Amino acid sequence: ALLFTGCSPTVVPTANVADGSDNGKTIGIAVADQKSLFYVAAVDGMEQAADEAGYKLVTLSANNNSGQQVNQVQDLITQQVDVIIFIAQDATSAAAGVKLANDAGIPIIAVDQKPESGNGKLATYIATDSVAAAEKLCTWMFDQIGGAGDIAILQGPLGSTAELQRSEGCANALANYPDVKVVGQESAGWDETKAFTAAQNILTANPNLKGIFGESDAMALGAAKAAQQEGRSGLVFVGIDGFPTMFTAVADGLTQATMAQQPYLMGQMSVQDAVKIAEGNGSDIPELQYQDTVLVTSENVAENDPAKFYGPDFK
Amino acid sequence: MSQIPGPLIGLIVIFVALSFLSEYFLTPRNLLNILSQVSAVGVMSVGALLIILLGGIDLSVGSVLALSSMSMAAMYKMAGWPFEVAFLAGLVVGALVGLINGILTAYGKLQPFIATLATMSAAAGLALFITNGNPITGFPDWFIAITATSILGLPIEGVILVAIFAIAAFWLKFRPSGRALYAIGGNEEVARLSGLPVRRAKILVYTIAGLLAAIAGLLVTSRLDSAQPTAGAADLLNVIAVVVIGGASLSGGSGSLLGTFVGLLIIGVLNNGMSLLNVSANLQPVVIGAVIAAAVLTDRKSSRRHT
Amino acid sequence: MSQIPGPLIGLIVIFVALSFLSEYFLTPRNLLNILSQVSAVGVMSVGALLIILLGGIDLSVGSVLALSSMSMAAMYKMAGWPFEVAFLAGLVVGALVGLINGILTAYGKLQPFIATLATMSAAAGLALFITNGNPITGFPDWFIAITATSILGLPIEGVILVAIFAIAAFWLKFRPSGRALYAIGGNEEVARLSGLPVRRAKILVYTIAGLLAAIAGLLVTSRLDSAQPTAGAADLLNVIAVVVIGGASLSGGSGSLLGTFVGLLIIGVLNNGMSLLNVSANLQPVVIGAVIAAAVLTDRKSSRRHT
Amino acid sequence: MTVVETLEQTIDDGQARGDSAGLICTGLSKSYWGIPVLKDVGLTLRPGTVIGLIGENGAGKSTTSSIIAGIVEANAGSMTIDGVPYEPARPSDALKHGVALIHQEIRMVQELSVAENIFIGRLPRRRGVIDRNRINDEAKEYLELVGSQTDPRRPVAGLSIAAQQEIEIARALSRKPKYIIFDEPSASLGQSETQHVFAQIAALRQRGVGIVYISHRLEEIKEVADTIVCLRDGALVGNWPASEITKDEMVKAMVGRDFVFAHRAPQAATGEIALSVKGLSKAGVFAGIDFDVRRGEIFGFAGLVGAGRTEVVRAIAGADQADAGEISVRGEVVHIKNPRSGIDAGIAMVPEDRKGQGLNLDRTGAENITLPWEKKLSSAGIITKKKVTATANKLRDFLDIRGRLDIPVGSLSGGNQQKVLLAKWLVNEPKVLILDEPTRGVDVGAKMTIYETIRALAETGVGVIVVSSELEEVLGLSHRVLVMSGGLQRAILDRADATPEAVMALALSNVPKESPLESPIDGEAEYQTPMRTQEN
Ligand SMILES: Nc1ncnc2c1ncn2[C@@H]1O[C@H](COP(=O)(O)OP(=O)(O)OP(=O)(O)O)[C@@H](O)[C@H]1O
Ligand SMILES: Nc1ncnc2c1ncn2[C@@H]1O[C@H](COP(=O)(O)OP(=O)(O)OP(=O)(O)O)[C@@H](O)[C@H]1O
Ligand SMILES: [Mg+2]
Ligand SMILES: [Mg+2]
Repeated sequence: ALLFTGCSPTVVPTANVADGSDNGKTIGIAVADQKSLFYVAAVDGMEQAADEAGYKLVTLSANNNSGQQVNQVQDLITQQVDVIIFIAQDATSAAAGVKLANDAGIPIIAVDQKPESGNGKLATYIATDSVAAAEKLCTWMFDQIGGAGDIAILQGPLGSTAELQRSEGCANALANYPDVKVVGQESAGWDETKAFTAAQNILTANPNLKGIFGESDAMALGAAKAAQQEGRSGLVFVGIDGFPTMFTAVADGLTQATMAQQPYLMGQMSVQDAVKIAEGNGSDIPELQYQDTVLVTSENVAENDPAKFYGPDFK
Repeated sequence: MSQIPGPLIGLIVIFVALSFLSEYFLTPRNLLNILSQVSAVGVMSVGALLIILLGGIDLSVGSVLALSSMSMAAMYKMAGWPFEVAFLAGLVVGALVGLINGILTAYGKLQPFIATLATMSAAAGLALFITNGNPITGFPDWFIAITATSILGLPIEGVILVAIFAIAAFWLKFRPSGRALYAIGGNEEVARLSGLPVRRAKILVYTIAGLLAAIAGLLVTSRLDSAQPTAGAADLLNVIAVVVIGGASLSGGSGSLLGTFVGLLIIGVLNNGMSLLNVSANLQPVVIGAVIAAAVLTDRKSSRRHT
Repeated sequence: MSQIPGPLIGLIVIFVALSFLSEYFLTPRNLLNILSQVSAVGVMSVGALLIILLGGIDLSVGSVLALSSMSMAAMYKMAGWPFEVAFLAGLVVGALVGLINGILTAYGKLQPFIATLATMSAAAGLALFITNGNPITGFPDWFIAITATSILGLPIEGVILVAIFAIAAFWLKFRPSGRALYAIGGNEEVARLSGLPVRRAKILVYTIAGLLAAIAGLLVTSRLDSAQPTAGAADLLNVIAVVVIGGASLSGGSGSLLGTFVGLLIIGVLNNGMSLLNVSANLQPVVIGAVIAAAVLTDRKSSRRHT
Repeated sequence: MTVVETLEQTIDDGQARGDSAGLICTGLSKSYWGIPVLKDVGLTLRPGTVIGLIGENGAGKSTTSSIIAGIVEANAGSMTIDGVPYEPARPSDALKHGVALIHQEIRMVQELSVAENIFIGRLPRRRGVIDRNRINDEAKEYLELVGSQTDPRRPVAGLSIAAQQEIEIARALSRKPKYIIFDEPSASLGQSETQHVFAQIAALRQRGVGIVYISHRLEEIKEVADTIVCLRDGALVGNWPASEITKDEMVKAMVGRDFVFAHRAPQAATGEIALSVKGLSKAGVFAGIDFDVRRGEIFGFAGLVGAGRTEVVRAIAGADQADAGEISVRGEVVHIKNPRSGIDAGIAMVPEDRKGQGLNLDRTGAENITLPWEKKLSSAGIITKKKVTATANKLRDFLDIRGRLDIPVGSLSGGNQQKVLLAKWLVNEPKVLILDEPTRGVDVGAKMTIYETIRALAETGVGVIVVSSELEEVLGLSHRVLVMSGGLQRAILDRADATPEAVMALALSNVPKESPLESPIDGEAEYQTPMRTQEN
């Protein structure tokens, strides 16, 4: 909320900022996709901040295809944007995009994913620590079930960075709870319908299941609905994202917790930093800016406004 | 009919194997679950079979599912239409995309692959565009009840699925217009020379397939009380696979709904079984691949003519 | 040859329109970018055309890309093989999956759709299984340089792409074994009775397609300096679309590499152009869908025979 | 009276009568790619009469009938039925007006049953569902009319061409048309089937149906038609009462010059043995096939449709695999596993099914001709279009193929397609040439060319096998004739002994009880055996 209103003393008429006629400066955004709410919210935040600063945005979405994303960074460079904001589809392949921007002498800000390889230079890196978030959430869940019992994990698309990091975080938590047993693990590809089906089967095979960790809210919701339909109660369902729908579900007791990320804020921050860089005063931006995740449970759900996490467009 | 034995044997083998491997597999509850788990793909596969019989293909089916579900939700929640109207509008949207597919193939003379690729892309984009990627939730109770109720112990989704299969099978076997699909797919020239309305049949079948995709979309929406713009995207290959595993030939003119049902159960039972057995997620696709090849290899002889 | 005009006209129209709409489009830099952007899909589309000429289809191409890239990476980084050996092994893995496809279709008499669906699934699973889904990074410099270097101003990827198209086109036009593909796809029985080695041709072509997918995999790996188990999954439809937009008939026996190249450029130029014009991400698929349909509709007359 | 005088008189008659009864076409013209293939053709088909339409391959007979049946649109001309303008825009319009066409090329939906194929497009319903009993019963009646024993309930897939042709005719009859065009139905029928069709035509004519009968078998056309109409190069040459025109005159009208139509006795064949077949058998299909063919000999295969001749020669050429037996070519035992090894051993086969097995209709004539020989024709591994064209053109001249070889072969006339098919196997001179129904759908002129070619090839030392359902053809060409029935070799007759009567008697002889065939071919039981499309 701090950064919401924080900057830009100059008030620019919003009507003609969109085409950037004021200062002619453009920020290029290469984003992994525009289907996942996380990315949609981040871009929403960027648009809000760009509007405020009178900058033009060029947003390219790679449809979850790393190769395509490198093409799009290329296309942004072709258009001679002033700064690039890069939400990489994948951490290992992000280096290629960074390198292209470095070679072209265009500052690049990484959001969410940081290149794992190469020696590219980032202007700054803004992210949530997904591993830590998953670890925290799983720990909370294990405590809820009394530190022992059967659980299941619904994974994102196998091999996607978010899936790998969230699986890793939960595995870290598991290491501290030797009595918690993973009896079902399946990929439901972030998809609620598939999660419903997978959870149905896992519940059938495991009468003593105590909880399900959905690596996304949608999957946690799908799993909770499956349990509800099967008439199974007393299980713990947790997810990561912090979607408004999940807030409602937590409030209603359908699910128990979500780890809320702040993509809207991260989007705003990235553009604000980009503006600073474009205007030549980016030297004081820290190299690494981790954003907190917030554990939302039935206890604190009322105090948290979903719009804070995903922006005002989300209801 | 001659195509069935291979896959059917495959299904029986898988079925028996799973009964031994998992104590939960053969429980009535689980069997009913399988029925409702395959319902969306199953409903779409009926449309896909009809189109494949005609020698066509429909790539748009998953996107249509998403688009009609999102349209219904948007009309209800965003435009504030009465739900019943929005519900029908959702079905109409599905049928409409199907109609466009039909017109593009029958009158535009586009290869069905291209025509439905174009509508697939467009429908997927529109589904996302409506809410900029947001799901929509909060539907009337009776709508949610559709997938939460049982009739005589059978989940309604399952009843709808079986009913659609039965009606379509009846149409294909006993009604001249259904029979005509085999003629058109088998030899379009003969069909034309026999005075069959080839273009009308194509348009009809693509429209039916669109409508069925919309029905699948509404089932999914009802089950989760949530309309999602990316729902169905992963179903396309499954839908076509079900039909082809069921013995239909992609070159048209041969295939049956009984076969398709067997194909549907093979995929459904396999997925269910692997969940019950907690097969490693990375290995699941390997198992599926191997089982599909094996199930169909036993069918070698009858598929020989179509290769 | 007769299939080209429609798509070619479409390409020219798109090209001219984009030249007016974006000041950046017609820059040499951008045109070279397009060439390297389409290289992976382009390399795979050559294999896809060969298979489609035979009347087959290859769904496994994207998974093979991922599997061979992961195999190479695993042999280099995990098994500690010399990189050159791992590199070759990656290519061999791709060719091997292709060979399996060929054997399943030619000897197993499976419908190509089923056979390659099975290998697609299995290869995708294995690619994930190797590292439990983790990507592998850190390859030798010379390997990364493959996609970062230019020869006479042309990016190497582009040179490789054009070379593969040229070699394959030569084979199809001037070598008896290449020309045989048209005969086999046109009428397999006639080809067999004419003494053409139908099965050998199938096996050869599926193997080539596997090898080309592996080459595409290595290009992608080099470009990203990262081997990813899910790479290529999204390319399947693009690859087939390129071939079909280029005028090939999915029923086999007709199509050309020149047409495929035009199809490739249509998709490549469209994607590039929409990036340059900043079209909203969710509307892009709608535009792509509409443009594909329009580009191919102009080709109505020649496609008529294949519908 | 000369032919031309008769012609003028009949035309005058028609005009003078000014009668509008029947199907009357005037001034029909059609061109493809700017080349006229039909020029100002008029035809008057009165109810209860049979017009025999003759003409060389490519003369425009099928084009004329396609126009009448609404499949092809004429560029000019008009048609009337009983004085009312008749302008069929599509086949169903023609059917509605009572005009049915039996196609030259058989077109069936393989997956549907025989009865469904007959009634497709107008399947009758009872209480909303297809009345299967009715279509099966009615189909059976129509099939019996044409002498077919085929079970109406079985799928068409797997039926022989002859059986399919019968279904095609039954389908046309079942529409109870007022006008029927038979486009070379006898080309794929045997003698007894043809007789059934003739009987049917007679009955139809009695009932006042107007019939156009197209055929290259001039004797039979004289037998069945009231009037003979001849087309040449797309134009009407003349029309004559069938009783007043001789076969020679017909030939002359077709080809435009005097033409001698007679088989000359072949030269004696005393060469070494070209092909020797010993104890060839295939379970359930044929057994005990034993014969030699000498170099320079023309060896005929006679028998009824379904006798298994095609199966035997396919096995020799490697198209199918026999279970037992030994084949040697010029004294050397060869192992033939597939068509390629047959070709390599010097055995070439012109298959009976031109469309399904012989030619790739979408490719050009030249490409079809060189298909099996591309490796041979290439230099340094490269084959050029020039080479292909040159090779094809040489054979075009040799066989007198009329029509372009650089367009899809499917748009050539049937007879010319047959010549292209023959040309394909003459690019490289074979040691043994097998011809299965070599003149199916071929006009007299072309037939003579083909016969001459066969003899010439034999005289250069090729061993030739001719399988034909036209008795006159086998007997006229061959030195010796092997007669088959029920999958068994009945006898090998010398030319002198091979009278039509003797051959027919053997062909009709029954399979003995102790048949070596595991399951005798009795129409129904063994339909699936010859899997024509299977690979080996
Ligand atoms: N679709 C087409 N395209 C181009 N030319 C065609 C087409 N159909 C027919 N022709 C040409 O028209 C001419 C007349 O053909 P048609 O089939 O009418 O001959 P026909 O008298 O029936 O010969 P046949 O006895 O061999 O059946 C031939 O030269 C043929 O090549
Ligand atoms: N009356 C019939 N109805 C249906 N199918 C038949 C009939 N007679 C034979 N057949 C099928 O056709 C096969 C014989 O093939 P085919 O008719 O080609 O033999 P053929 O002796 O070469 O005769 P032809 O060359 O005259 O066609 C038999 O094995 C049988 O399966
Ligand atoms: Mg003809
Ligand atoms: Mg025969």
